[in-house]
Amino acid sequence: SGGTDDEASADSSSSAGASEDTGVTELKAVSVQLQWLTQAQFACYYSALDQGYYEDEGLDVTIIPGAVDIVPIDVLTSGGADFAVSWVPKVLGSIEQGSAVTDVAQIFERSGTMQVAFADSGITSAADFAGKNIGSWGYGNEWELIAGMQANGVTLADLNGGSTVQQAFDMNAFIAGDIDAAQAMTYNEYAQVLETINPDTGELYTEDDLVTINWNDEGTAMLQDAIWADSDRLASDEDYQATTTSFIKGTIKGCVYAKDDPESAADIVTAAGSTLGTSHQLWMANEVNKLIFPSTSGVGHINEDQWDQTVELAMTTVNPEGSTIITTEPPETAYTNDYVDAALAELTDEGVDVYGEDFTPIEVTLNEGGE
Amino acid sequence: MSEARIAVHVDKVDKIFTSRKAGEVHALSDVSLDVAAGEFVSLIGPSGCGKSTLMRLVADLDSITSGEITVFGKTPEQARKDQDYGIAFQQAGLLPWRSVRANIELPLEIHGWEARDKKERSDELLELIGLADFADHRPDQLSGGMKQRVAIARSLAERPRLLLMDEPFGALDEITREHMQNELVALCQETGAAVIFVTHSIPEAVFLSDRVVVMSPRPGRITEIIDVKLGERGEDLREAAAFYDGVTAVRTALHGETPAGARGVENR
Amino acid sequence: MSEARIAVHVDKVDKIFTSRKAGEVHALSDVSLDVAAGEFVSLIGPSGCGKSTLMRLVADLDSITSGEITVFGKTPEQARKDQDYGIAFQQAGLLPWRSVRANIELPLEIHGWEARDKKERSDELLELIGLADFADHRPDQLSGGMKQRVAIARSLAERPRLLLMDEPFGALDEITREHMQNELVALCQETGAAVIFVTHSIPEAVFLSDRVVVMSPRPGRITEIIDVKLGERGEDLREAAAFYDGVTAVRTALHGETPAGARGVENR
Amino acid sequence: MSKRASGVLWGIAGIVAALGLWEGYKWLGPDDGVMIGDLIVLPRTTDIAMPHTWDVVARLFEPVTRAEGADVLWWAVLQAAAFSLGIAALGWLIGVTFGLALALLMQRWITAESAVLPWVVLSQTVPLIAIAPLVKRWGSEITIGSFQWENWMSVAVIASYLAFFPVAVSALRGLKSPEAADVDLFTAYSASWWTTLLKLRLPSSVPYLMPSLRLAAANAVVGTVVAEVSIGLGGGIGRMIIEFAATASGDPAKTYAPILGAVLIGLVSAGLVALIGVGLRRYMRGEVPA
Amino acid sequence: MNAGSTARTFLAPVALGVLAIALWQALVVAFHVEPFLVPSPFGIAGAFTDGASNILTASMATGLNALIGLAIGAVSGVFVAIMANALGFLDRMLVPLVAALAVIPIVALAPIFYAMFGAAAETGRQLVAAVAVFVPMYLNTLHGLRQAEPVHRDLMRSYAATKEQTNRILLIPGAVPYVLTGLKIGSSLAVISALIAEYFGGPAKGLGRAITSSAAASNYTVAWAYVLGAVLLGAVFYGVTAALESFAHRRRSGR
Ligand SMILES: Nc1ncnc2c1ncn2[C@@H]1O[C@H](COP(=O)(O)OP(=O)(O)OP(=O)(O)O)[C@@H](O)[C@H]1O
Ligand SMILES: Nc1ncnc2c1ncn2[C@@H]1O[C@H](COP(=O)(O)OP(=O)(O)OP(=O)(O)O)[C@@H](O)[C@H]1O
Ligand SMILES: [Mg+2]
Ligand SMILES: [Mg+2]
Repeated sequence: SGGTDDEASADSSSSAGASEDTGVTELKAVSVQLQWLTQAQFACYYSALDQGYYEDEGLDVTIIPGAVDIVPIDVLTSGGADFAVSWVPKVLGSIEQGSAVTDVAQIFERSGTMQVAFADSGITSAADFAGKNIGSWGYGNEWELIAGMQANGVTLADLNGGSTVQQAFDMNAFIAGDIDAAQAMTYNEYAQVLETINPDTGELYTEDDLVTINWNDEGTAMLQDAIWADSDRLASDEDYQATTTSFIKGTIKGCVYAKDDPESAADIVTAAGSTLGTSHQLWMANEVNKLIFPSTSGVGHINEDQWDQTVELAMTTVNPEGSTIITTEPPETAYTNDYVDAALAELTDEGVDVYGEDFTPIEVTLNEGGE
Repeated sequence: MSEARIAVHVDKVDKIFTSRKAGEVHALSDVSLDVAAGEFVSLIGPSGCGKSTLMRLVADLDSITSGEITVFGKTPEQARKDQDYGIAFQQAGLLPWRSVRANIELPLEIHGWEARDKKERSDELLELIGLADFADHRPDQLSGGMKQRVAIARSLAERPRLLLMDEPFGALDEITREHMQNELVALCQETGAAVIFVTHSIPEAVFLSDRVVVMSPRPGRITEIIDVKLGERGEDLREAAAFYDGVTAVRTALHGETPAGARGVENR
Repeated sequence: MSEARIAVHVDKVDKIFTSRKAGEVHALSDVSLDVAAGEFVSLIGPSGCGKSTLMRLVADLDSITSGEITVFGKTPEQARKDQDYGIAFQQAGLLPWRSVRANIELPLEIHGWEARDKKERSDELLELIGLADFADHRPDQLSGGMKQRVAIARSLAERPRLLLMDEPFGALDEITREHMQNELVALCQETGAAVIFVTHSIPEAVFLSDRVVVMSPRPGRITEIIDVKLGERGEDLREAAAFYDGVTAVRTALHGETPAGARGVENR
Repeated sequence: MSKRASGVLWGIAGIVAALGLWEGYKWLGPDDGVMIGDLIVLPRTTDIAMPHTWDVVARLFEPVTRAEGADVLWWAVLQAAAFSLGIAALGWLIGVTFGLALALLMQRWITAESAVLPWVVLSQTVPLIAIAPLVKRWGSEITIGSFQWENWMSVAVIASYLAFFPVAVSALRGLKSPEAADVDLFTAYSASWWTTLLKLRLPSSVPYLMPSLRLAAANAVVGTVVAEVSIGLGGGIGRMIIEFAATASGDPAKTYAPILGAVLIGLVSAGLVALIGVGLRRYMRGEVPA
Repeated sequence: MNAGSTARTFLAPVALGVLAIALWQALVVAFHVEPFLVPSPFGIAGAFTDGASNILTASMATGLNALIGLAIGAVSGVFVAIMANALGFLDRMLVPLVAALAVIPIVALAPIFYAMFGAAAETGRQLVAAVAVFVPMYLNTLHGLRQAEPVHRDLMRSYAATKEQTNRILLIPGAVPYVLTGLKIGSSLAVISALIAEYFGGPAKGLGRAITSSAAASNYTVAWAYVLGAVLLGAVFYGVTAALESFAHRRRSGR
């Protein structure tokens, strides 16, 4: 019971039966390792699964949620999954350690990471971080923050206590004032703050109470959620190449579905086993849409300038141990647009709008506790 | 006997234990006994006859069910608080983390003696028991007999007028035991304390006592009190005829037989 | 003595323990002793003189350093494997989770007796020790004397021709102890087994034995072997002159004094 | 009043007193806690740091989320608790078996004891949150025929890693606990090692074993929850703790629900072990703490 | 025999360790095992020496928290046990609370403590370690306080000693070996707890953070070097407390 809602998968027996009737070839089993728990951050994948887009592509997809200590790239390279969803700077580190993986689709074009502070804290930019308590999650999620600080001439040693403060899975430390500027995803932790009662007013906190430092604006944004594939298999296995294109295609369709109907996407994710509150889930779906749409060159296409910026930051950002994320340029195989472009082409042929130029986010009202 | 000359006065004492397992145990029934100042009285009897119980009642380690006990004319509780008695048990009961000297000084420490006085008294006692060289040893470095000597020194520390001893030599081997008996006799003569001495050994009771109180169990009661009065105790006494007579008398009382005339003769 | 009539033959045995703490301990030195079939031999001596060690060597619970031991003409190991002896220790050593009957049946169970035979034999033994009514009780419901009787029944279970007993009555009170001695005498007469009996009590050794082996420590050696031969044992014997003579003889041997003529007289 | 009944009453009194202390301090204590310099020495009393006890209870009877058909919270917690308990039980079983086997090995060969025991002790200094992902990864390498290593198996293995230790150490002590005279008796009977084990050593080790089995159960529960968090197994208490953390600020009472669930399975597992103790009562003579 | 047993206590575990490491290294080399599965012991040793100063810094951070937690847990455990022993009702009131405390996983406790005592301070970690230490400390001390022999209790009563004197002279010294056993059990728990608590808050220093950030970059050899640091730290804690314990037992052996 509990173990099965863990991994979302289309009902393979019924689809197998259906394929016999229609004479379509059997569905191909494919698994994807996410980097965190089931939530609307991954609405593209869950929507695609729920709407049968993967099935349409001949895939029987299993979505494996992540957890605290799960490194998706390692799951991918150890054969535990066919694809992995992870942030680019983290993976660059793994690649330098010898992981042979390739970014085959850059689902998020924008970074969702920011640093949030209270309006009355006096913090308006990373330059103000010196002497303050600055929160971070670690696990490789801290690179944009460190890069942003570096760009503003602030080192880790300048922070209060000489290091960042380990942030837990909640925003209590920020609200209690232990952390002056906390790391927050636009789609998650930021909302958590807005779902909390401000004791001064007795109402929920509002965006006016907060200051945000967005790395997209600061120029230290790095690429986030991307689909990674196994480089060796891509090089040798034609079947895998085809699967890659199909998987990307289905996923992009899922993204488009979530863009058009965020309410439904949020419900799908909740049905897949997320226990996040309803308004929070919807907020997340909406914010994630903003990271994808409108898309400059089609959802998933890796823009070279963004990639280069990420790599450059990775080579110059100094970690607490005094070394940079990577010391040498990643290999050629680190990313390719071959598969995503093929998928985009097919989608365009099918009349799917992969740019979403007309995208307008909805207004989401957050309730206390995200209810 | 006048009040002043009576150390312990036990009058029609009953003691009933109520325990969860065994229900009611009638440990002592209608026990009366007077111990004069300076007198040495042994309690003997089979296991469970209430010897320890009687001694513990006198020491106020348990409370009586009915009857009366006075110790030097006071209640046992008052006597305990006034430290009128010294006590020693079958296990020496030394605190293993304290040196020999610190063990002997324990009661003095609890009763707030000055450091100098403590030291002086423990020096005296260490001399008395012949363990002056072992003052700084720990109990586990001592033999069983040495430990028991320390326990006795401890019981004498405050110069009590009454000594209560519950099988103090029970755990020793026969030879050490006889040696300790000799020492105890000497000590008692020196201090002039009254002694209530619990034992299982007939020769021991006879050798040490002025009177031997023989008890029987279920319910515990006194069946006979035998006057021994052997006079001067010495090593020779143990092989003396009077001693064997005492032994025989106590054995007979213990076995609950009426001493027959014929047997008395055969006995010699 | 002919081979067949000798139960235990100990010849110039030395035993040296090497332990981390104490270094080398010369526990037995040049010990020789023969025990005839059906003979009752006690070992007595101060603590640490090697009584238990000697008994354990015979039982093959330790191995000798030099010399030779045979049990019914075999090596001790063979005798142990053949179950030629029964053994009992100071603590009754009953397994607390087994009933009285199951404790008695333990050796039979280990040696694979049939259920019926086991039951039959344990019935016999329970009868013998007078505890038939307690067959289903657990050891902690028994008194010390009863426990020791069970232990003795267990040692007799396989009808051994040799009984090894290490202070089996050491933990009992004097009266129970005398009672158990009487029972043991009766049992031995019934079974005709040879017995090696370790004790600290002079009267016990004298009362029970055909011969009393007196030992001295550092290093453990036999200093004297005293023939007792009191004839028929009974309650009266304990108060008989011959008994007291035996006691005096053993005491004198133990204390290492040359018995003076004058003292022998005084003794009577 | 029976001793047991009075024990239960005092226990309830203890819980009530603790709750009273909580509420009393929350009422009297300052919002920012009691500080010495910059150091908070007594906790903050805000609703986020210390929600009212009754809010925590009341929250249990509200649905998990406002989504259609969401379970009421206590039911969701109960289901998660049952799931984790099942894994913990398996981990306990593996751990106890392994611990016993190790203890037997060490009792049998003194050299094995010298060689293994230090490593057994050292094994418990490995932070399990670091090994959890490894176990999962090793497990994912395992496929034998149709058998596929599942994540919950990794969690059970990690639980057993914490559970085996007290059992191994206490069982060894228990196996060595029979008195020398008892062992001599068996030698005198020329009983084999097995016979001595079955009839003497194992029964004697029960008083040592029982407390360690209880400790192993508590460890297995802790191990299960931590491993669930670490490798992200869904369905249990561990996952619920992280999921609910997302609403820790807005809905602080909710975060306490899985903690109550963890305590519940801990107590239930202790109770189950106590049942084993009832079966072995004949071998119990006082307990020897692990 | 003397030399033999010494050899056994010291050489046997070392021999087993060397054997295991050699086998491990051989397997890793022979089968080309990827470091993310199992790094080679030589690789770990290399990373350990390369990063020695970083590992030392991280160990100091974690170790200090563990030490403070150990001290708080030990003192409070002993104190509460003494109170519970003196006041029978307190003991019985604490039964369910201690049972609950024993089974609350650190992952659940840590966030609460950070909310209560501030997430930017080390206090939360120290308290998590303290709670982990408290339970064995309390149970062992209580057990130790109850080990006083009846003869000693009788003796104190015969001296009309006060409760305070009985505690100070008899019960507490008698419980010392048990207290130290509790401390030994608690010592490695303190290290592990302080380390795991790093996952949930507090300054981003220490072994826990280092392990995760290395692992997140698939740098397992380094991650394992930090795990080795954690093991050594735990071993130091255990070794010191075990030595204390055996010293106390040796002083106390035999009565
Ligand atoms: N605290 C107690 N609770 C219940 N029963 C007790 C208690 N103390 C002693 N008894 C019982 O009272 C009776 C007398 O016991 P006591 O210890 O005085 O005997 P004793 O003569 O000293 O025996 P022993 O020679 O074995 O020391 C026994 O039946 C014993 O079981
Ligand atoms: N296993 C052993 N290792 C080292 N020394 C031992 C061992 N067993 C006995 N000894 C030593 O051998 C000597 C004889 O011991 P043994 O137990 O035979 O004496 P005993 O006469 O039975 O004494 P007791 O009357 O106290 O039982 C003692 O000095 C003892 O310390
Ligand atoms: Mg008594
Ligand atoms: Mg002996």
